[in-house]
Amino acid sequence: MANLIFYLMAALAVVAALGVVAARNPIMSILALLGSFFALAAIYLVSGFQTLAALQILVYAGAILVLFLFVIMLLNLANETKLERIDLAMFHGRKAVWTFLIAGALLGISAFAALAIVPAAGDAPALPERGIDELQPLADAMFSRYLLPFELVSVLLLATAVAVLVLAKRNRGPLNLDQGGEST
Amino acid sequence: MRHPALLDAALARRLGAQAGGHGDHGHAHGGHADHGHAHDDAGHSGHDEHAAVEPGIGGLAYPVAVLAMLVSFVLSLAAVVKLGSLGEHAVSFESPVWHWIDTGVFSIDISMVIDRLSSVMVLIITGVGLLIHVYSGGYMKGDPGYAKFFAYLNLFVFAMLMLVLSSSLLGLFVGWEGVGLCSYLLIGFWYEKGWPAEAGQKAFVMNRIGDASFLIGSFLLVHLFGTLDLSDIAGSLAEKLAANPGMQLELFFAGLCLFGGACGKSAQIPLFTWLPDAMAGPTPVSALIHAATMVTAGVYLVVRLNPLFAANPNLLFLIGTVGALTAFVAGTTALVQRDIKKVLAYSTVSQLGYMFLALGTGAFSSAIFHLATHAFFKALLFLGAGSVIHGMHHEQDMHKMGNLRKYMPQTFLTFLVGAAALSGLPLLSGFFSKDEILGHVYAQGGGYYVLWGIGILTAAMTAFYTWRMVALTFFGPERFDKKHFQPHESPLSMTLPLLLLAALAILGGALSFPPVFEHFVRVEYLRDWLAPVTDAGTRLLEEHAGAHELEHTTEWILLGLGALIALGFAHTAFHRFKSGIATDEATFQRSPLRARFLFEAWGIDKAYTLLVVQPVRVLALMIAAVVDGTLIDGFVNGAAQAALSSAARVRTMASGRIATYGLWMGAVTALIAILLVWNR
Amino acid sequence: MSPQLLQQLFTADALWALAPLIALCLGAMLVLLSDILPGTAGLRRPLFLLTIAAAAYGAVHGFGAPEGTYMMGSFHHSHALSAWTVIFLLSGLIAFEFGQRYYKEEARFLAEHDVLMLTSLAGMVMMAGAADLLAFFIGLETLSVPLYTLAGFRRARSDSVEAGLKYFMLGAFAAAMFLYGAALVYAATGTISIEDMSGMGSTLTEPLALAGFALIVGSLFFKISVFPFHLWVPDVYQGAPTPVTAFMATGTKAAGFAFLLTLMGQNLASGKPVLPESAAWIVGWIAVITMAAGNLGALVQTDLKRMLAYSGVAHAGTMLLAIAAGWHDTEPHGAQTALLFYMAAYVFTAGGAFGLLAWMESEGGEVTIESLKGLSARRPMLAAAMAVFMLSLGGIPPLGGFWGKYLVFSCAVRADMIPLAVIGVLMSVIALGYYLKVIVAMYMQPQTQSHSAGISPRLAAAVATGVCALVVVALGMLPSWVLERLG
Amino acid sequence: MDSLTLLVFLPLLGALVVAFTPREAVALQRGITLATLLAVCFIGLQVCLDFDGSSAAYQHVVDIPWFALPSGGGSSVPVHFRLGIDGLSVLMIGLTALLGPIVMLSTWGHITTRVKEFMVWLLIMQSGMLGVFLALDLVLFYVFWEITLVPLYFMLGIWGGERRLYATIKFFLYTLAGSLVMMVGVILLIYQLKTADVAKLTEYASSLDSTRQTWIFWAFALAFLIKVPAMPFHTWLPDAHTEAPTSGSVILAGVLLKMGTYGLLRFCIAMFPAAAIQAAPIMMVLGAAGIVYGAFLAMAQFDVKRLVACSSVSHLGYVLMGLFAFTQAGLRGGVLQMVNHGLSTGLLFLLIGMIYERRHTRMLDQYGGIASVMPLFALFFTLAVLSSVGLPGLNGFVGEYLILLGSFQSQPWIAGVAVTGVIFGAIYLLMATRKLLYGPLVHAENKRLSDLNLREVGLMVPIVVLCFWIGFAPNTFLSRTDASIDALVKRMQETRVALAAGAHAPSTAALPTEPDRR
Amino acid sequence: MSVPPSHIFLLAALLFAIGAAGFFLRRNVIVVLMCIELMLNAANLTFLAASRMHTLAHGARPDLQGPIFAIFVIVIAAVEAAVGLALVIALYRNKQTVSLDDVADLKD
Repeated sequence: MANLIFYLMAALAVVAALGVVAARNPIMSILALLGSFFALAAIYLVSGFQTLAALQILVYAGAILVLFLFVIMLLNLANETKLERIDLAMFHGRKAVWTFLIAGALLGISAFAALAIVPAAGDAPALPERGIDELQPLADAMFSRYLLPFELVSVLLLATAVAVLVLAKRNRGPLNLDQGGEST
Repeated sequence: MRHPALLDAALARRLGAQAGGHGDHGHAHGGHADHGHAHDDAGHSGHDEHAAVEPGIGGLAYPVAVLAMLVSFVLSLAAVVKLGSLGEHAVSFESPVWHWIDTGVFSIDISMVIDRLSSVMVLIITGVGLLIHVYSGGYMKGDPGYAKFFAYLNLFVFAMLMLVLSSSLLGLFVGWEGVGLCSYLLIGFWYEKGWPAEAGQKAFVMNRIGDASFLIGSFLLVHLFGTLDLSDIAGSLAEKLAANPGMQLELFFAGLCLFGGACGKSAQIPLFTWLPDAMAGPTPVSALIHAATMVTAGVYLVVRLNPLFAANPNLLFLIGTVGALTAFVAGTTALVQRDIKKVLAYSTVSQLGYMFLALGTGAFSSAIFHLATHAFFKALLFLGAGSVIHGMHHEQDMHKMGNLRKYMPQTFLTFLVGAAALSGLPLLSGFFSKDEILGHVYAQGGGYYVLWGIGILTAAMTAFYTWRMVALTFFGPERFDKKHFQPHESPLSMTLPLLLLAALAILGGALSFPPVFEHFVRVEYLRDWLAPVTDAGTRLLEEHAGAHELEHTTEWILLGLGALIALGFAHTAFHRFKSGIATDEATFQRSPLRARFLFEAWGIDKAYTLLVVQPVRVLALMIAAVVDGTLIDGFVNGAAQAALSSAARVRTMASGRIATYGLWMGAVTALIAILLVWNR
Repeated sequence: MSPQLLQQLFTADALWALAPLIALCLGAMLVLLSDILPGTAGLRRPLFLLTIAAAAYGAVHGFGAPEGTYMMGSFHHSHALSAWTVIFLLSGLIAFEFGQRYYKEEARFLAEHDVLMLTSLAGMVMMAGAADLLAFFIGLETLSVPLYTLAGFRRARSDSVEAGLKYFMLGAFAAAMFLYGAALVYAATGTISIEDMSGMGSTLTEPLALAGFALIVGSLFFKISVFPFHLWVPDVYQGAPTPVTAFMATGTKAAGFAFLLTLMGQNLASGKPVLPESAAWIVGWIAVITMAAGNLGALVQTDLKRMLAYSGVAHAGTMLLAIAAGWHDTEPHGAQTALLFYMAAYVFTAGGAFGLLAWMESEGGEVTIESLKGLSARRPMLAAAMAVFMLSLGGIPPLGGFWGKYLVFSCAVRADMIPLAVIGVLMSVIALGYYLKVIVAMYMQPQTQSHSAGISPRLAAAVATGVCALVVVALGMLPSWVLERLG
Repeated sequence: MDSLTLLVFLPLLGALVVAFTPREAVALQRGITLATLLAVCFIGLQVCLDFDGSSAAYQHVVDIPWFALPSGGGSSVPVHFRLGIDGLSVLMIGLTALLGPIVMLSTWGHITTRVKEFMVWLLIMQSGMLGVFLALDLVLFYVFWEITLVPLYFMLGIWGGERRLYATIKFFLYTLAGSLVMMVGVILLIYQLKTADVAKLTEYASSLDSTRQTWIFWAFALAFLIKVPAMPFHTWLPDAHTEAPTSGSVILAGVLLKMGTYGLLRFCIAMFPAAAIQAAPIMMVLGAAGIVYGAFLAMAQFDVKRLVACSSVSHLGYVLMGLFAFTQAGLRGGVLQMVNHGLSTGLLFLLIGMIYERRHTRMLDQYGGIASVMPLFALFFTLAVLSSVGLPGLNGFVGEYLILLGSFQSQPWIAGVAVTGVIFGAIYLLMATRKLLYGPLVHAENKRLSDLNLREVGLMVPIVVLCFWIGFAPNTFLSRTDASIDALVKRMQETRVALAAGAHAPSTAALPTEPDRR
Repeated sequence: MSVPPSHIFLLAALLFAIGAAGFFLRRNVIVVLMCIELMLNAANLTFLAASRMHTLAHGARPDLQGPIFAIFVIVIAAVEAAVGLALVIALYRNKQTVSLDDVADLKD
């Protein structure tokens, strides 16, 4: 059953990802991306990462994608289909050929590497019952072993706030765009 | 140029240009400027800018130079007297040694050595040199380069003495190149005219060709003997050769190379073409350098190293052949010259050929004998010619002279003596020295008979051209323009040396009479005097080929033949030309090609220009333009161009597009991954 | 968090090891505060300098602190790290000094500018000291995000924004590559600690790990800008504000190399490279091709900033050669020593050169070869300094750049990569081709444009220029100054 | 401070002082420069006079530790500031020191703009060149070697002729390319032998395996051949000379080119005798080819300066050939010819500069008959030419003769070809002399030319004196090189014996062994 | 779930490749940003798959490195999105476009 979910969700994730790339309208891309994220969240869940699955939905779907949407709305881009006139045309031509070659090469080498993994001997033992990423151990690790990156990320977030302020602030009067950047 | 008349006209123009353009303009710069222009059709007018300079301090040059020469001559005499008093066993004495170049293995030392050979040379150089210095005082008077001239002349004598006195081959070479330099400077003395400078350059370069060969010869000698000391080489050669017969070949090459040097300096085929051009210099220079002394340096060199040449009969025969051919070619050329100095120049080449012919038979002392007598009579003739030119206001074309005996009797008489000696009229110095040579050649037999034949022919021609010259110059109608000027006799400073030299030319034969004269009087001073020097070579020669003595009857016949030929051809020539230039014109009319061929010394000079000079020039331009400019530098600049063009190509990568940049990143990342996995 | 844990984490040594990082982060916040609190705006500059000084003090003190891994394996302190930190700080300081009075309409964001710069510096220190992939990644982002912003700092100018966007897009792409690579490496090795990986032997040559390393290396190549990951460099350098360019050209590159050295095992206890040995020749060839591409690219530029950008690419290639030699170098810390010296010289040289550009730009717009003509007559000292920088960049003794070049090629020779070394040195010939162009313009050609803008006296820039030039000369005359501290 | 350190740093100090004078104080700048160079000249000549030629050891050695280079296995190679003189360098020191003030004096005529800068570069140049010849540490040598590029670059580029930019960049890049390859050789050598001390390197270098020796040899040789410049690498030289100001040309011809031949001697030959023996035929062929080729190039020139520049290619071909003959005579000749070329070609460039300052053209067809209006000039020019063509009694002959003799002993056929240089040399130099000095004064401008003034004569007198001195008493100079060259020749012979004993016979079996008759 | 780890890796690789392809192909900045998010997700998936694999290999002892890394990645993804979108806004202000075709003024 879990396997079936995985493969289903995997297929969904791939199709949705293709949708992101191929969609004419950026809004459609966002929706496809959302689908992909949900599919991944499902896979996380069945793989034993419930915390991560939750974060995936909360942060990605809840914050990041909304931010994308917000900007598209703000700049009123949804109707500007002329920005990319013919989506299918971009799959022709030299650039497309190179794209497929190179992306294919990246895929090929990763796939080759992945398939070269020697599976652990014997039957796979069961995963921990409460999932791999239990919140408490995760938090413990975060505040001890990973304290330094954690602290630095806070500095980074501060810097991001400043950065967004510098970049997006309108010349006259404040533009309330910047809180989106800090909404993690 | 098909039509003979046309050809003749062209030729005459050419001759005129040559005679005029190459005119020896003597002292008369300012005073005869108009006349100078008449002959100066090449457009050289530069020299007329200078008025005759005030003597000033330059006026001191003459007395100082002559005094120096006088002291030098006296000292030479003293040295020779001392040498003579040393007796049979001590044949030389030497100055302190100067360690010149330390090569790390052996040291090249120089000292001044006077021995029997160099004593002869020294006397000729300082003696004849002194006379010519005296003469020059009159000849060069008023020339702006008066002081410079004497400086050069004294420098020349220094170098020449260095050449003959040096104990080392390299010291000799210092003098050798030194005289070359002075020759260069003096030929180009009137450089404003342009072509004298060219002639000087030609002389220097031709000499340099010989010198290059000389250098190789000296390397071979170092290789064979480990030293450059002349007496060491000459002294130890026979021993070394006996110990190691295998060195014969190397000796041959060493000798050949040194002979190559001698060819350059002594104007032998194939390097003789510079000497006629050297007549561009003032006439005293021609007399001293290009007749009496420098050009005989080659003869001196061969005699100095006589064992080296004697060690190889083939080499000797080669030298004899070159000498005979040179004598013949130059003799034929002298037959048709119109420029009086050119006649003498070719005659000099021809006589030098005789000397080499003598060397080729191993008759070293005969060569020196002819060298000495030739120094006397040829110096005399040149100075006489100088006097004529001087008197004719720098006219050198004999076709424009005639009957000068009326205007310059002293010159005429002395010139006559010189001519007689040169043509080998009996009992004059030239007669003895020339016949001694021919006798030796005849005595060798075999291939030498051919050389003897050539020698006899040349003797005939010598008599012919000499008396043609005399007749054209001093007899016949007056072909010069009397309205413009009056030929005049030269001052005493010029005629006095003429007289002294005439005496020498007459008496010079007494240095060495032929062996057959033993019946009357045994005079072989020179041969005996030189014996200590030439013995080594003679002995080697006898080892190879045995001694060649002529029977007395044969010798008498040869002497008689020589006298007969000289007299006969002298007579013919004199009679043909004493009435004017008709014979010359006839010659040029009858077969212009042949005349021209002879006139231009068998076209050898032209051939060199065509086959060597021009190709070298073209090659140089080709190398500079094609090889250097296009190939080598093209490669260098091409590298720069390649960098720029590949830079332009690299540039296209930076299209400014994010996607393209990303593509490159992805591509190379994938490539790295694939390569890593591949090479695992 | 228990007090025991805190005590365990923050020992005195650990605090000293982290001192520069802490100082920079605190400094960034204080500068931000000074912007917000009324009446403290004047404190901005002193605060910035104080922060740098404090961090530098920490770094210098770090030379005496024991080497080792702190924060439970996140951060590795070594003397080399102290040296790298000093280089970062110098890079920041030079960029800061040349940035004085550079900005005009953006002046109201100067505090933000300084905050971003300090944060970026913190990121660099973190990158250089990272002991695991996560710490490095966070450092990388802490470095990059402020830099993206700084590149686009002159937001009213489209070229600046384009530079920022370009840098950002490609940087994000590179970050994604890094992450995916890190994930693959983690998958293969089961650890993200570099120290742990270094002893793993054959595990590191599994395809998964190799693919991962390729991706990681690719992203690092982007940061240090080697072929063909360099294509953004000229565009971004050109568009970004010039002081920021100076910072990017020196600091960022240094940080990237510092981490590459870590991956080469130079800062690890085991001393063993993590990257697979088979990469040696690949990296070597990339290095050489980079030199070629950079130098050729620079050869045809007329805009001086773009030329220097390409030259920076070529220098990255040269430095990469030391990395490539790292596998077989018989000198254990050869690459580290060489690169530290190289960067030390390069910070002053390139920093000085870009700084001078910034100065000249503020007087008369874009600086091209054409506009440099006759400079030696107009501004002799400025021209002299520029000439010193150019010759040092070209590696002419007795200037600092020469010893850097010498040391790097020494690495290659020791590693028996002589063909690469020879090709590499010959690339310097092309390099001199365009460095000389600058000198030719300044000294040997008459002025062709009118320069009416006049001279803007900028004390900070003048002092910085002088100091940079003097240090470049001093480094050339007395390389022992630096070498002995590294040895 | 000891004299050698002073030699190197005094000019630098002078440069510093000049740099701080006000721009307009031209007289002051010239004065300081001249005083400095005179002092350097004095010290340099004093050092040469004090030199003991009977010892092959380095003399006046200065040794100050400088820094240490990491060199594998955690070890480090100390790099020292080490200076010293031996028989191979003593003459070059003398020449460099002597030419300094002469070059300075010559600048009066043609350096009128940006005098200060020129003086600074001139002084730095002097430092660098003396450093090259004095350095006994390989790294130090390399540093000085490259430093010398910069001053000349500026001297050419700022004060040069019309195509100066092309010439200057070509010069810089071309010679730099060689130097950089040498740098790899330097690194490799130091890494292999763990020392940068030239004396030790010379001692140990033969312990390297022969392939490695050969590679390092060629890495060094390439740089030196380009600098010399030997035949196929010569194209930068005529351009550089033609465009350089007189003083630049004099420095370039007088000293800078000798750095190449000196390098060949000190490093290629002395350090890698085995490789040198194997390379000798190639080098000698290059030398001989250079002699002939340079002469042909010179023959085709219309610009007298370019002609002399091409003649340098020819003359340095002699040096190259002589050095690689490995015979006593060849090496001595080579060392002496370096000085000779510096003197005679330096003199020629000075003279050409003087006439150029008066007439602003160097085209031969613009002259003719100058001897009439400038007799002093004609005298000096003729002397210079004669010295250059190797007239006995002047310096050129001694060098050329020794070289040809030495080369003949080792490679007769190559030497045989090279001897033709004696002819070609006469052809092009006399041609130039004739076109310049002789013939009619056809150009009106030339009629008003003024003869040399006292300064011009004075600055040439020392050179002329030396020309004669070397011509007549070369042993004064040769004796200073005795011991060093003896030692070198001995070493070459031992190496040759060892090579012959080895598995593969060296290709230069024709090299003779000289009987030691001293 | 008993899916072999390699299949999860394969899925991640596919997502990464698709993301990369989108990055190369698309010209709308915002879509390109989304493609980068896609790539980050691929990385995250790999981290988690690897964590799962190692957990299984260690006998069910959770390997937390993967999840922790993933969390940080999510944070960074947010940061990048914020900065990226801010740059998009700045771009739009300057050029009234979000097409990468118009972001190619700086070039050789």
